[in-house]
Amino acid sequence: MPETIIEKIEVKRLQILYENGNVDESLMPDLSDNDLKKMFELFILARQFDQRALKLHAEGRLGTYASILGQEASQIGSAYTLEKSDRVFPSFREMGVYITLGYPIWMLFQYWTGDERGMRTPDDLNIFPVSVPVGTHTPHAVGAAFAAKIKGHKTATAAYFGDGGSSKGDFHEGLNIAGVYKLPVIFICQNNQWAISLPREKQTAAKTIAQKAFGYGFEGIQVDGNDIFAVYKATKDALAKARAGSGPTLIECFTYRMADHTTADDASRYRSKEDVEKWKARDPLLRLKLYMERKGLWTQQYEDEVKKRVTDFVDSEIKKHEAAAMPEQKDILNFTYKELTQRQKKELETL
Amino acid sequence: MPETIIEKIEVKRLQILYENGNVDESLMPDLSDNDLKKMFELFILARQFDQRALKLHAEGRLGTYASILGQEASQIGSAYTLEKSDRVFPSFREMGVYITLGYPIWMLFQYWTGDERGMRTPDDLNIFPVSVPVGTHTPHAVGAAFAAKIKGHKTATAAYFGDGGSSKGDFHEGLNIAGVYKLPVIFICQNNQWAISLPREKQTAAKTIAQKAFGYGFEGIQVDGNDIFAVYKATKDALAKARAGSGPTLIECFTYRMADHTTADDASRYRSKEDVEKWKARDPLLRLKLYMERKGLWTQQYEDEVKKRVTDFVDSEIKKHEAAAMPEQKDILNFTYKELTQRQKKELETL
Amino acid sequence: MARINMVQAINLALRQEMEKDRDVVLIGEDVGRDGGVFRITEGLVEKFPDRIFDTPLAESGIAGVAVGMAAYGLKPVAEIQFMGFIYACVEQIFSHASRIRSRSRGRYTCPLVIRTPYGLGIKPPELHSESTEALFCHMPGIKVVVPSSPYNAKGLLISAIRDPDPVVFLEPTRLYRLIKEEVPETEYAIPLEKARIVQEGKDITVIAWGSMLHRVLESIEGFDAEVIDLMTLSPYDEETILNSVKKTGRVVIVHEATRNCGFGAELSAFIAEEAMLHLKSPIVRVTGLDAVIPMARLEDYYAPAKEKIVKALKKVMEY
Amino acid sequence: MARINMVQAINLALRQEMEKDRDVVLIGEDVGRDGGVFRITEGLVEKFPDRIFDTPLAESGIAGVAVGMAAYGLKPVAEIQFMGFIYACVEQIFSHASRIRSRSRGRYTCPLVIRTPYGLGIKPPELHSESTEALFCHMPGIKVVVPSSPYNAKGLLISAIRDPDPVVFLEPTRLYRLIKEEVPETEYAIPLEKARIVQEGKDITVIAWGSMLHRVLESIEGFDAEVIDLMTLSPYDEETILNSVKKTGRVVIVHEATRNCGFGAELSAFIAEEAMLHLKSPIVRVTGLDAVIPMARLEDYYAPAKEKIVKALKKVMEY
Ligand SMILES: Cc1ncc(C[n+]2csc(CCOP(=O)(O)OP(=O)(O)O)c2C)c(N)n1
Ligand SMILES: Cc1ncc(C[n+]2csc(CCOP(=O)(O)OP(=O)(O)O)c2C)c(N)n1
Ligand SMILES: [Mg+2]
Ligand SMILES: [Mg+2]
Repeated sequence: MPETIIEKIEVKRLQILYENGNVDESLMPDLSDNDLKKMFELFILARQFDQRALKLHAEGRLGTYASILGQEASQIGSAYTLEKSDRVFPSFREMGVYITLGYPIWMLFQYWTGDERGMRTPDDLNIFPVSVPVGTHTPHAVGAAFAAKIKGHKTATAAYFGDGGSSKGDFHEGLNIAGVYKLPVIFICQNNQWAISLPREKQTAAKTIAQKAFGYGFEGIQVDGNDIFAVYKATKDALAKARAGSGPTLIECFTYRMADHTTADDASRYRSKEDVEKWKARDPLLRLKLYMERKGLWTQQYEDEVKKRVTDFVDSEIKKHEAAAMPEQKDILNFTYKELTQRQKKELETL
Repeated sequence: MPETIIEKIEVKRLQILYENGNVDESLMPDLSDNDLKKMFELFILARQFDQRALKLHAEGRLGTYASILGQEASQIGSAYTLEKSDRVFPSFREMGVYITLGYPIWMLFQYWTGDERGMRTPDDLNIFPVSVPVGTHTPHAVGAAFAAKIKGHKTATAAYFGDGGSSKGDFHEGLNIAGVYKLPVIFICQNNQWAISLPREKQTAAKTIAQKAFGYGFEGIQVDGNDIFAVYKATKDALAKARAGSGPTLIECFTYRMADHTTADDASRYRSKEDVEKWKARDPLLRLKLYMERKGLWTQQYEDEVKKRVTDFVDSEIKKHEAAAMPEQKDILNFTYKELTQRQKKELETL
Repeated sequence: MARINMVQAINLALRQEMEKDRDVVLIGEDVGRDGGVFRITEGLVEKFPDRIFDTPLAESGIAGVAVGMAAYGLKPVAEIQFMGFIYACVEQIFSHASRIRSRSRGRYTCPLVIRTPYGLGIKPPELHSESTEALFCHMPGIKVVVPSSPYNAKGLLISAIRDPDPVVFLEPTRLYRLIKEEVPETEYAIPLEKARIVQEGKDITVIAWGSMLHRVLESIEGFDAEVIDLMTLSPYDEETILNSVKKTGRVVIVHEATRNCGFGAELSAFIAEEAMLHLKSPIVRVTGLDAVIPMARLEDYYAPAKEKIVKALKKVMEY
Repeated sequence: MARINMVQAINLALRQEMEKDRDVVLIGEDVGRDGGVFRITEGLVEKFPDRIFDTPLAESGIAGVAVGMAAYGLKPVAEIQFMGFIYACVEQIFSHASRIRSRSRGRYTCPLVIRTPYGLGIKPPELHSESTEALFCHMPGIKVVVPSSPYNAKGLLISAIRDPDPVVFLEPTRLYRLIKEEVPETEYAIPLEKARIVQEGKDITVIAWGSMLHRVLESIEGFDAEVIDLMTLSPYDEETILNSVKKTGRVVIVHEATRNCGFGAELSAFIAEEAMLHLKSPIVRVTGLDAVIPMARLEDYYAPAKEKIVKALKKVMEY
């Protein structure tokens, strides 16, 4: 057997909810009407948050902001499966994840105003602060999963990152270590086809991001990232596997960044309108609505009610945020170490 | 098609020369008798060099040294296919590669004595100095391949590294970039089953190192690293592919580190004698000899002659090395920048 | 000659060097079609389609690939999108770029430029405001350059590209579009390792670089200050500094970076060693706080404000 | 109480902290069965098989995983095999470990220790002799500790492990087996941010740390020198230093690292700022050369030799 095949790998893609609102019943996860409505309402809330953040930015009331438009199914569908005790390590474009986990909305506005206090996660949540250096937080999720395993906790951890994040060395080192120690961690890649101006094909020559997992000895799967049920199912399965001690999973959510990279970007410089148009038909909310309508769970009136409620809520959160006191100068020093250093004590007096 | 297979990957293993000296004729590369004898003589030279280096170390005449025992087929077989104009980026355990490419033996001794002058590659060779930080030189090979492509040269580049090196972030970043730009580079991993005390199974959960290439969109192949013909053929094919503009290849040479990690290591602390014994039967030189004997190219007398010649040669190279002048203190400063800085000029006077 | 800002001046330098020398190539994230997040490379990929390369998101890879290109004989200019992301390249810069000449005893060299936007001033997200130039100054084999105006940005970048050794070129984001200046169309090189006396004076030597130079210039009214723009931080121009200090006898050093082990420490130590007898007052460093750089809302309180500089100037005068 | 060397003292500290606190875990390359390349962790995996983890060859991964462990509530002690390989972790240390407290306003912290052998002395291959402590001192949010003896290695490491913030713990390889000392079996902590007066004196304050401390002690014969072992470099003990300088009026700082932007610069600048009037002579730094660290054959000419230290002592006395 001179030239033998010693390993065979198959990369799967999962899809449940189609653009026309049909679902594949054989794969459809068990979701109550209540779950569906919650998901829908989270969708409206996430979009409302996103639009308002963009508006506040335009008015000079918020800093640089990264829109999640188009990626809500990937974020809500996956975060919906997480327990509050699970450790979540987001990148910077995961406001839908924060919102699904119940993070205070006003604090998210606070954060995007350039205020660290917005990232002081409430005690009952275990979501980590935004990681700005792309891809570098994947090892943190691995370390937390390692800690949970050492302590014998049933906690799982999740790292969120983009297609760009998959190119960083830390992605590689983190996933490889997770594979070796079979850690309870899931890696959720939102492949939104762009890393600022770099299209997915130039990010890596691999056909899928999912297949990178096999280089670390565990499974990767691609899901339609605009299909909230596929995302939900893949994440739920991966979490169950993690909790059962069967190791990590990489989930590639195949989706699209509908907006500019951030408010500092102008995507028209590098991508065509047609490209974006194509994806409008694949809107993740639209197909959820079609499905719910068929099930008698969606009416225009219901949507209007939800929208009104959510708008009022976000209004009040913005007020809450804008009414909060400015951060204090001394906090620049106060949070460097647990205790002030000899020098910091003197510096404090100069502020 | 709700759950579909979107990518299939097969990892191959190549073997041509068996332990009993038989070859698979259908795969046997075209090597003249002269080539075979050259390979054999390089084997003897590499082993002689290695033994003498260990001995010099034991006598306090050489610094820490990393033996190549057991890995000669991987090194000679691959380097034999390289042109002098190709750019080669070795790690620290590649003395067989240097030797095959015709690097002056006395300079290798000089280097291992802790003398940078030993790494001043002669002008007619294009082998890069030893890279000590494991795995970090893979991007250099990628960059050189990129440069060759930009300049329109037919030059290929080769990076050598170990199983341990495959875990470093730079391996990932380098290979990924090589895939995206389809660069003329080959990655030669000598999987010698150990990274100091870490066995291969704990280095990565992937079944093979070769399969990691598919995460970067190009092919990886495993070869029996103790089979000089398989190594030769895989490298030659990969080089042809590179020069044809068809992109990179990862070659995993499946071999074994027969000696301690370095002269500073004591492998008996972490691996069993039996493990090492098993691999003695797979000695890469033995099977080459059996093959050549059958072809009438090897006799004991021939081997004795070669050994004698090589021993004398290495003797004289050691003499040459030990007769060379000590390096000068001022060279510490002289090679930092092209020109001395204002401060260095003053420091020079204090030496 | 046209009045242009620093973004345009850097763009011009890149264009002219690329026209002149086919070995100059650019790599980095979004440097192609997008023209870079600050538009530094705008229009260049259209002119040099075969020599500008968008890379995957991989800073260590970018630096490492640039090292390989440089060793082959190209003169790569790599862009790191923000200085906060250069930490991923430290191994490539410190373990390779800086040592290849020494390691190979001159057979291989590393004529590489790593450009990166640096410093506070645009109220961006976390890690987009770093000013850790001192780290790179501590590594022999690397040169560190910080321009302070469109004019010197062009001339210094041209020198950096032509330099036979690796240069870390730090571009103060605050200055990118703040100042316009006459910049000659013709190419010109401003030598490295040479400081610039921005303004002569006889009472105090004030040393700064990059964006703090401008804050210094706003603060010296009423003082007879000699202002030095260091421009090249490593290796720095000992002679120009000493000559000035011997004349004035008083020194204030201003930088944005945190105080502890900032580049001001080196300058202060050096001057005190070499010119102690000339000093009429202790050397004062005016620096960023000993704290993690805050996000936008507190950003203005981190770096030295004008008042702090004025206070230091008064202090050395009244000593 | 037994006479043990630094390797044994560090091993003892690790063992005792692991016995006492189940949250202490070790990760790194070869730290398990092999006991680490310097045998620091010898015998520990046998005692704590579930808390010692050999990792793949991935320094940034090691640091990043340790950050995640620390954020979860463990107290990881990560080993980087040699300081020359810590450059790969700089992004994890500077962009994460040092900022997690600040970034989350105290909700998450990073009680992590990164241990690494450091400095010249064993004539190893390239990049095994780094002493770039100053880099880490320049980053707020990190503490930097350098022991100089078996006794203080144990006490400082215990404090580092118990510290609520990240500590880079640099172990001078030259000292690992050089000195034996009485080290109590009982656990004891030596507080961080406190320097140690090794020997009192009234003419010169000599400041050093790690292996250079011993070279200083060999060089002071005939001088009435007060020798300070800094031990914690960041944050450093300003008070002890100033008190000594106010007494002696002369300062010599000795370190092995390259001169430019070395930690000596910070000390010199600080002392001159705060105690200028007390100085009878310029502060002198005795340091490594401004050059890439050479390999074994030239290694001895890089770091300050005894003669250079003596010359500096004479210089400040004769000024
Ligand atoms: C290490 C690092 N390099 C560069 C940047 C600048 N940057 C911010 S987002 C981004 C692209 C990220 O792409 P991807 O990972 O696909 O996430 P997406 O923006 O699409 O959500 C870049 C280059 C960064 N934040 N971190
Ligand atoms: C980045 C880095 N980390 C750690 C080391 C110390 N070290 C030297 S060789 C080695 C193991 C290398 O294993 P592998 O890549 O398989 O090569 P091999 O030694 O088996 O040839 C280690 C950990 C190093 N040289 N570089
Ligand atoms: Mg993306
Ligand atoms: Mg190996």
